[in-house]
Amino acid sequence: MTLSTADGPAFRLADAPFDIAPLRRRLLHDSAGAFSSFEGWVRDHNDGRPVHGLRYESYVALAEREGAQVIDEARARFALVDALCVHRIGDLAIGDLAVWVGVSAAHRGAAFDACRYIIDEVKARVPIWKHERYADGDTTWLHPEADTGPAPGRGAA
Amino acid sequence: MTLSTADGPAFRLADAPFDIAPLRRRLLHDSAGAFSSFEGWVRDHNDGRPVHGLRYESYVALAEREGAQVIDEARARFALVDALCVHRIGDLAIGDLAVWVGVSAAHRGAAFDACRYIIDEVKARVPIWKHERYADGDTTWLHPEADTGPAPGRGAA
Amino acid sequence: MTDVRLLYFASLRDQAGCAEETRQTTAPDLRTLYAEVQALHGFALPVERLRVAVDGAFAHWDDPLRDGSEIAFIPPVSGG
Amino acid sequence: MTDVRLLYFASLRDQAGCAEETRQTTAPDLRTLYAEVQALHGFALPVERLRVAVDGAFAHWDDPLRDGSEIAFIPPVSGG
Repeated sequence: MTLSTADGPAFRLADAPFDIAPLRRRLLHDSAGAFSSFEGWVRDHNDGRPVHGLRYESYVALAEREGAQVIDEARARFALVDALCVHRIGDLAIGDLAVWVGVSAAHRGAAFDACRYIIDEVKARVPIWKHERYADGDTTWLHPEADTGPAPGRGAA
Repeated sequence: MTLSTADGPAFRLADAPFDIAPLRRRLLHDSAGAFSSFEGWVRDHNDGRPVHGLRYESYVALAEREGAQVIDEARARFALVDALCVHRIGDLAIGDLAVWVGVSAAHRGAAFDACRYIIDEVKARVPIWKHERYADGDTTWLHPEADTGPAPGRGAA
Repeated sequence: MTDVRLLYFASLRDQAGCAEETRQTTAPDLRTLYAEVQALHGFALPVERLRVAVDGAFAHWDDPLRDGSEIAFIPPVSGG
Repeated sequence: MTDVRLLYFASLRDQAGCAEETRQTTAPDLRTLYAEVQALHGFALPVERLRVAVDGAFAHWDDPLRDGSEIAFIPPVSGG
């Protein structure tokens, strides 16, 4: 799973740290006046518990398919120029970049809305799981309750 | 007006191109799980007219004061960790970075909302004016009609 | 009898003690298949909190089993 | 008579032909002062579309003039 940042699919998993500069450059277009990006970083706490590090695991084939679907939906819903998302898997330390989303558009409204849509949907639907390691040595898989009742097969639509 | 990106005020004017990497690094904190950024780039068209380049002029003393006020408002309204904004002045070409906003927060909702608030308010209130140069040689100062009736002294509150 | 390959992720993998297994089953649909392996491995997550995928695409719990297919039970995700 | 320094930006500067000027005026407030220089320089922008600042801070059109102050008429902004 080598990560070429100069081209490749609009949604990707990365099993090692990646540079965001070439991703951002891919979104530059003379017709784009607005760029919105989002980054998720590993925090030193979760729900008040000190976190020492974490690991992301994925069902890679399905995650790549579902992630591509999320980007396609964003393209259909918002007046974008381009959009990219990369999500880390493997071991991460506090402060590491876990996910990056970038969107370019003619106007800022579409850029912000699409960026928010992509990260919200990736978090809700793409099969990636977080395994947290706490200060007290305990570890756990995070399987959050869905905000809006679980929808089996939701992502298939 | 030398731009030190390692420290300095949270809102700044830059009379030359600036690097965003050190700005982003200033916003990294172990307690921050979310980072949202916005960039405004010079587009090759405006209202359907081909644009060749532009110049930003500012009332510097007032712009720095009003920009700082916008960041302070964002800090008061949203659960931020940190926020920065840099706006170019002087001559810019197509594709050049005109404005950069970065916000870090514990959670993504606050990061997105604050980033959007800052760019919206900077565009609406900070005394910076755009002078566009068109393909046909014509030039003009942009003095847009306010979206919500002009409010004299609005920024004084 | 249908031959299927099952993939387990995250807490399901920890509880099953393996990342995948092959099974011969008489389960008519995916829902029944999950009940079968849930009883076998003691999975804590109820079917209502899972999604299911067949051959790398999301599927529906009432879908019948296809011989030779690869089936993944998807616990609530936590990327981002 | 009050002595003030006036700053002009963007289209106001182009129309005034200068970035700043000093004036002696009998205008009692900022609104009247703008009317005076609007007539003098032929400014296209009506006072309703401007804001006004005194000594680097936004002010109100009904504020009285202070001797020696620096006054800026702020056309609609277009940063970003």
